[in-house]
Amino acid sequence: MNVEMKEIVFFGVAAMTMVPCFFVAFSRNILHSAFALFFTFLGASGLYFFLDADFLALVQLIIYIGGVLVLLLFAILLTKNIDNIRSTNAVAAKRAAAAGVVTAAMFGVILYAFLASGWPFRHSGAGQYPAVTTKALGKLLLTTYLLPFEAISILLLAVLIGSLVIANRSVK
Amino acid sequence: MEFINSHLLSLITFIPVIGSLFVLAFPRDKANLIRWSALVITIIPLLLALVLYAGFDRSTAGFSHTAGIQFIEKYTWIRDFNMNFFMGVDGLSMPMVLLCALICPICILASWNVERGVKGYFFLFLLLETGMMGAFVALDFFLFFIFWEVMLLPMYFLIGIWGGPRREYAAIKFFIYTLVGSVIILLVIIYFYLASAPHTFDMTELAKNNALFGNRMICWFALFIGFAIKVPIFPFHTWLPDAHVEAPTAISVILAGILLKMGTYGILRINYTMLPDMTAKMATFMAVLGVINIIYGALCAMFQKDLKKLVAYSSISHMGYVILGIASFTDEGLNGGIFQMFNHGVVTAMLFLLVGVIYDRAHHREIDGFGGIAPIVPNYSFLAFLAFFAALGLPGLNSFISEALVLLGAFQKYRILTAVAATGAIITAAYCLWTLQRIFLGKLNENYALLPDITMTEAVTLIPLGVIVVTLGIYPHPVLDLMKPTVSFLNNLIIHMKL
Amino acid sequence: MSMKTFIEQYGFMILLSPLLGSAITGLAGRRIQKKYGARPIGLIACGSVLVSFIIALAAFAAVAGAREGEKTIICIVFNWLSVGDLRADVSFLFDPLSSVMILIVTGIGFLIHAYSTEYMKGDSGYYRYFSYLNLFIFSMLLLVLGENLLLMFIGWEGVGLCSYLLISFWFSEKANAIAGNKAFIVNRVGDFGFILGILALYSLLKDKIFGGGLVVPVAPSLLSFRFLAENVHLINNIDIFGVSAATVICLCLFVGATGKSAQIPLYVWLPDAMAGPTPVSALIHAATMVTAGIYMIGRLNFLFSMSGTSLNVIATIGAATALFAATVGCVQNDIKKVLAYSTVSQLGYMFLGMGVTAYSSGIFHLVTHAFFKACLFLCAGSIILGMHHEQDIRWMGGLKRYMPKTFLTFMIATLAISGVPPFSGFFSKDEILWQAWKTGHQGLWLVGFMTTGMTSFYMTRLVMVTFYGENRLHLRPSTDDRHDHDDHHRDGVKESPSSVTMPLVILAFFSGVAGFIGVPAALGGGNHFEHFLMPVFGHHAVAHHDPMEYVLMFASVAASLGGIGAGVFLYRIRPELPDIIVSKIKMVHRIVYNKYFVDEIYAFLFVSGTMLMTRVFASFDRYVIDLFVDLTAHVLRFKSYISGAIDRVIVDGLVNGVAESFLFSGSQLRKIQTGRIQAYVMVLLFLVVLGVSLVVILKGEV
Amino acid sequence: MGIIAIQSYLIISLFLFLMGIFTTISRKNIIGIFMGIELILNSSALNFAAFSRFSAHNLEGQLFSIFIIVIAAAEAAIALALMLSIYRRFGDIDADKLDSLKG
Amino acid sequence: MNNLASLNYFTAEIFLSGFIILLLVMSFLRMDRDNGIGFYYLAGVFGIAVTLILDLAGWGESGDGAILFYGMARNDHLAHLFKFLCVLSSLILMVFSMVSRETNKRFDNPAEYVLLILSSTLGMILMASSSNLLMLYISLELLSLTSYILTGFADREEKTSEAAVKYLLYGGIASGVMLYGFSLLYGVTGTLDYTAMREVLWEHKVSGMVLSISTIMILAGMGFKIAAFPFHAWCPDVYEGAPTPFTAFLSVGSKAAGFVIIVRFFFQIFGAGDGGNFEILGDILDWPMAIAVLSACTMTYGNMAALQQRNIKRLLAYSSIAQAGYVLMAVASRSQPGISSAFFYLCVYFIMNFGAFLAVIIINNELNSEMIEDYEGLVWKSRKGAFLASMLAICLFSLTGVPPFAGFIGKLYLLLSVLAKGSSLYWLAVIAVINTVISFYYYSRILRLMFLSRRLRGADLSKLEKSDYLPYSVMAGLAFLTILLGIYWEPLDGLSRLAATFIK
Repeated sequence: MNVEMKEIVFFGVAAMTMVPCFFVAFSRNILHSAFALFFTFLGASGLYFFLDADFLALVQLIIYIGGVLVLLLFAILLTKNIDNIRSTNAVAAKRAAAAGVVTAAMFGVILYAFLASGWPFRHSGAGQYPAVTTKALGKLLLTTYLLPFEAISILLLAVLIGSLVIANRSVK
Repeated sequence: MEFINSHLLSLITFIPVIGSLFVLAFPRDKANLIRWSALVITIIPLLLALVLYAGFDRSTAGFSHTAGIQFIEKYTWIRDFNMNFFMGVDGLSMPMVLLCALICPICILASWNVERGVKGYFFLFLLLETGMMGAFVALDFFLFFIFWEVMLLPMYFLIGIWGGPRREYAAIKFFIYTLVGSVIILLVIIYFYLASAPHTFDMTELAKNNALFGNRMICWFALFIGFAIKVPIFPFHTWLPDAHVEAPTAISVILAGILLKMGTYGILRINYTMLPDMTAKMATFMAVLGVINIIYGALCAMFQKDLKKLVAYSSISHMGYVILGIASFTDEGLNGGIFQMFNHGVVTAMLFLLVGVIYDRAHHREIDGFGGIAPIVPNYSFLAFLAFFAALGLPGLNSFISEALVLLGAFQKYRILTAVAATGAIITAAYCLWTLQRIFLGKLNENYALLPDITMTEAVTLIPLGVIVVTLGIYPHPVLDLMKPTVSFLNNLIIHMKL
Repeated sequence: MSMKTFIEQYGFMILLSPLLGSAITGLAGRRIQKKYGARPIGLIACGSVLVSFIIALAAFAAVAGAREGEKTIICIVFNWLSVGDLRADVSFLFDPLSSVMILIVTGIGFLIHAYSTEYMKGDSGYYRYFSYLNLFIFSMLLLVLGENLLLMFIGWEGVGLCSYLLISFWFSEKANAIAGNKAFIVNRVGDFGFILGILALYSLLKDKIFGGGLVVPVAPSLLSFRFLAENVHLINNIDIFGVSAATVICLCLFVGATGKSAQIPLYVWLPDAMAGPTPVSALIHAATMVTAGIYMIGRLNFLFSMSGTSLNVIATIGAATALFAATVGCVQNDIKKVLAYSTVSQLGYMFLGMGVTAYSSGIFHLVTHAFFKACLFLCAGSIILGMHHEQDIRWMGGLKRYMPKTFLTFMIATLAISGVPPFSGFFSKDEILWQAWKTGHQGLWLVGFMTTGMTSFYMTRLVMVTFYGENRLHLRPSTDDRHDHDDHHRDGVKESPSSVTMPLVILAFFSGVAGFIGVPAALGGGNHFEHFLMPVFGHHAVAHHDPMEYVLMFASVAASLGGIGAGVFLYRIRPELPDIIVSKIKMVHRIVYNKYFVDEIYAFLFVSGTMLMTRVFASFDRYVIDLFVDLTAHVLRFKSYISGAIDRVIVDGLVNGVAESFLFSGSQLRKIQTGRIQAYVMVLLFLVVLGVSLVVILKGEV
Repeated sequence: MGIIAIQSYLIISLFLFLMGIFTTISRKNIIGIFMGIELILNSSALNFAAFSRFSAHNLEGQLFSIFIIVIAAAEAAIALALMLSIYRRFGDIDADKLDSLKG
Repeated sequence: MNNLASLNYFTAEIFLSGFIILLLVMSFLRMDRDNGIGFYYLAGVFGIAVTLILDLAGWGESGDGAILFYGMARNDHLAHLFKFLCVLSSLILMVFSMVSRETNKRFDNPAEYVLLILSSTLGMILMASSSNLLMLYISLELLSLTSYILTGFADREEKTSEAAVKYLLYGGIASGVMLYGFSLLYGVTGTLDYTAMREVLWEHKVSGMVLSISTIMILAGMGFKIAAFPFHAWCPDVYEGAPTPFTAFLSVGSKAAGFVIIVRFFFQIFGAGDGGNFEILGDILDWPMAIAVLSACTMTYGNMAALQQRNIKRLLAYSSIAQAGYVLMAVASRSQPGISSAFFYLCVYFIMNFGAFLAVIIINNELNSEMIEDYEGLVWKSRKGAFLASMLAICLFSLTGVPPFAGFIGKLYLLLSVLAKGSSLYWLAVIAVINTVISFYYYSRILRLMFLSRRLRGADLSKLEKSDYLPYSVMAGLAFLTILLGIYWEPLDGLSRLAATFIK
């Protein structure tokens, strides 16, 4: 892949990430929103590939799309009659307008800040970015970041049990 | 005995609070037991205060561990903050301790007819006494502040629970006002602490090293406002009429008799010793406020229809003399001011007790609602006349001496102001006599043809005060002599600042 | 023990005795009266004053018997005040001036006590009355004997208190109570001046004496009269506000004197003070208390002599008061009111005397006046007693027949006050007029001269209307409850018992002869009185025999006789004339009859003014004080009014104001908490954006 | 500097972040709001990955992203449970109707 | 220090993790059949107590400032002290849960409830020591996610699930924003480790703008945890909806954990130097000013909004917002005494706020109401009422900051730190004292109803029973401590001084 090709693809992936966001935000059908989200996630995954973060891209695909999005779909299906979706996925117009203004302002301001700063900062290039990330990540997880790794297992356990209790009881 | 002598001040201060716990332990239906024990508990500090009085050295002047302050008790409290449990009395606090010890048992007697929540009432009352005593004898700034605030809480409940119809409003107003005052003081305390080197809360040390403090004007004003609210000095006085009117009799007595003195005591103890230069600078300002208090309070008093409110405003007026006196920086003025604190405590206590007596019988306090009751209740009338004449500064009674001293002292510094202040005496006479006339003289209001005269209990509360009023009017030395050296010391402190 | 040491050591007994009497009758009197009746009370009261009188005699004797230059006896009791540079002892000063005064006070006081035992018989407040009266004697003695100004001030206020208590003695009448108030408050106004004078004197002297850094081992009693007399010259060259300090101080003190001695402009309380029992009027409001002002000036003569201006003011005010009160006295109908105005007028004479530095003449008139005015008042009391508490002379008449002793004594006193020689009034009054002329105050002399005529006129009128003609009691417009007793009354007009008439006689005697203690040199007398007082007032220039003195003497005698003649003519020979004259000058009469409306003007100016001020201040207190705090609340409320969101009741007061604004903010803040999660996020987001923008703006250049 | 520079990633992630925020605010449906949250989390993860590659040159950022994804999943699980609970109670999952707690 | 060596320092955490799993196994085995709820509560109390003891056992070596798990965690006094505080608050939560009617009878799943509490405890103690952004994030989420569940756990009323959903959504967004800030910080410094970050920042003086933006965003997440304005909005709703014991826990334990991460984050990354000569990255990032502003807004908002509340829990929620504002004041003073006083205040707050909540719980048990109106005349009802009202009054006065109660001393510490020499935050002190006065308004409303009113409203109180002994004695203990610490607090002073020693 030459550089231009790569840039075109990057552009496409970026578009795939960003454009569906509008559907997520504005679609009147919650299912459409969910599908748009799928594309965004997919695009993000693509962007990870561009960043040489292959493991991360896979995780994104598996957990986000395979896990989170499916959960969301479950949520939609369990909580709504499909017929009803249209009417209840409305956007609160006034609020949206206000939010739009504020987010736009924020976009401008932060963008300015980003562009005005000298990215990337040279000093921070302390480490060496490895060619193959998966192995390095695995090593990191079991050495330096063992503690968070263990902690998150407890977290997942607790969340699992907790959501089970809540979901279980409400069905009962 | 040795223990008692060396811990006199702690005992005076803490016996009430220890006693209050006993009171708390009594069953709530044994009302009389509670009353009697409360009485006994408050009489002990009175006796100890007399011991204190007897042992008080009337010749030493100054404000340090070695001079001026007596009966020192000093123990480390919080080492890291250099806080000490530091108590002592000098000529300034001694009369106040006496006054407080005297008024408290009287107020217990005056509270004899409290029926609702007797236990809570006396518990809180005893707590209050500890707070008051502590504030007068504490010489560690922080300790002082703790006691200062400890007074607030019981007061809030005592007004709020046992007060009149608008008690809730009055209680909160009182509390908020004084809370504002005290938080301002707190800021200055902290500032002083941090500015002193080494950091200390010891008042004597702070006074000695006061040159270290910056922002003196702000500090002075902060302290002054904090104390002025308590006095209360115009225009911070609006809490007072409400609080006094709504509070039960005994609490009005405490409020007017002791709590108001806290304010002027604070000004003398803190502003004078710690910021003498500012005090010297602000003297005229204080004097103006004092005169405003005198005139304003008197005029407002004259307008009142409620007897208690009238007495409340008269307190504002009388406290104005204290301010004027202490702002004069002459021995006469300062002595007069402090003596006025004592005298006003006695006289106003008497007045409030008298108001309470008649309120108990008539269930109202409208001045115009009475009339001609003097022949019906001769003893009561006699005491009322005595008290009101003391209030209007009749020569031969104690207030005259203090007011005359104040005027003699103040005139040397502020001629016009003092002349204006002296007109206050006319207004005071006018409202006092007018009040007496409307209540006791004139045609008898037939509703009160069968008004009973004062009872034994009431007499026991009133007569000692009456005796003091007369005695000190004729022979003021027992109190005046206590304070003289300290006053000279304070005065020199300020005068030398001026030079 | 010599008389002098006795007085030095036990002189205070003279005060203690009535004080004890007062305490006993006051505190235990009710019980005594209930158990044993009124008699013991009367005995205690009279006895205590009698003791005082005896000691006063002793003191007088001691002073009179002392050698020249040692005529001052001091009795120190204890140190009263000793604060800073202020030192005041409780000590008493016996000198010629005060010894004369105490004789008057205790002497007349005793007579009036005795008189009162009868006069007040049957009154339920008998014990109270005597307690007050004893207390008065005590206070008056304190005033007179007090060795320093503060002590004098105590007495000064003490007599005011007693006066108050006695004026409103019959307090179930509201008017009496109000009269008492008036007396006290007007006196307080005077005291205001008095105390200012003391303050000024003290501060100036202190400044002079200690100002130079002088350290005195024992602070001198700055305000003691002895000290003042020696050191008062120190303030000679000081000015206050461009006026000499002495003048300021003297005028201030004189304000006090006008209050106590009922001079313009503070005389208004005295006529009202007649509400008290008549013996009280005699003792307090004629003989003793009201002369305190004169006594004070006499006591401080060295000070007043330093200020010519103030002396002129005093003389002028005195003369003006004398004339003014005399005019009012001419038309009053209440017997006691007439006498009251007469008192005011006579006090004016005394001030005139003081003002022209004829101190001893002033005091002399004080003494004679004490006798004849007390006599007049007691006679009036006797008449009132006889007339069953009728005081209006229009319903009297022809009492000569019923009350011969009263008539006789009244006549003597009238002649005395009119200045008919050789009664006492003649000598003292004439002395004053002569001194006024001699010191160059011819204008004032003229006023005094006119007043003499008017005095004899209204006194004659009083005598004629009261004692001559037909009894008019039945003409009195009757109210229902009185009607039945009318006949009984008319029949009942009779002479008073001897305990009443005895004092009358004694007083009348002295009214007649007291003048002889001060017969002027011009008439061949030695003027012993002036001589006696010389240690206090100093030596006057030796009086040269001046033919003018005789001329003036003759003139004033003529004036008084003229007044008497006019009175007799108008009220005895042609009784219809007064009404005709009155109808001719209706307007003037109305004004004079209503005392020139001074009371009303005062009421409007001062009483209403003060009441208005209290109202303003009280409202200020309730509404305005917290304006600035309220304002915030108002602004907030206004805002809410605009948005129509909240309609709140306006509450006043600091706490309310703040509380309102806080509570309002609270309620507004509650609205932010809508319960909608996205609104919360919105707030969060908005503020984050704000923060971020701020950062970018602040650090944009980086 | 080509298009595949850190700035591009930053812009994309910023966009995702703000769209996420916008979605959370404007949506009525709780699921919709939750989608917004997912967008926000995603944007952060993307940022971490980008910085990891371009700026920090180490894997810590990537690691962080992985953890973010895991926690997002956990959060989603709770969200699902709670939404079911809400649905059972209210018969609806309209966030605007959840306003009994306010003030 | 490597992982294995670090384990020595983490006995408490390890035990807790193990205990969580043990509890899970127990719940699977249904060991509660005969003993019901009490069994699991007792088990939970046991677990937490042992954790506490283990923590205490580790106190001896806590001063060494060891860097654990390759920089994930720090072993210092700050961490230990806050661990005590957090674990103690969990213990109190357990006790409250046993006491409260809302939680002690109605659960079908007590085991899970206890398990979640233990998990959140783990989250808190990890937060206290974490010195790495990732570790911080994980531990924070461990606390947050379990809190969401616990809020909705007692699913009895509509309020509860509403509160839980709101908490979840708001928390999700807030932590998302914070994450974004983390990512920017990572981008600027290139590392996740606090120490490394500080070195980078101090050596290179990197771009202030992006750093500032990231800090603001991070503050959003941390502010959410401590419920600081403007990240507070979830707080009242969640407090009202959550079971009261858990509300109490949220307002104390969770808040304390939030503060420890703020302190560690700001002081370790943006600060350097020792106590006397402490510096901040002032020229690049004026975070003390930002926190000062946040503090002023938070206390003012909290107090203002509390003024008109009618629900006691909601009122206490706003009050806790205000209290967080006070503590932030100390953080803003950027000094060692500031950290000490923050810890001191949190300890005091721990006692008085738990006291207030315990009173609310007991009263709620009796009156079945959380509305302040129903407290009317409480003190006159019976001895029980008098006791409760008095205890609540003590706590409220202490919360106001009136001597002689501990709250006053806490405020004194805060003010001392703010007014210290060299600090320019006088205005903040003034705002704080004004707020103290304002706060009395709403506290006094409760007092007024309980004490001053002569009407009796709300249900009657029950007779004193054996089951009341525990809550009443705990109540009395808390109130006693409130007074005791107001009079003598030297030991706590010593501890709080240690809290600041982590700055070397």
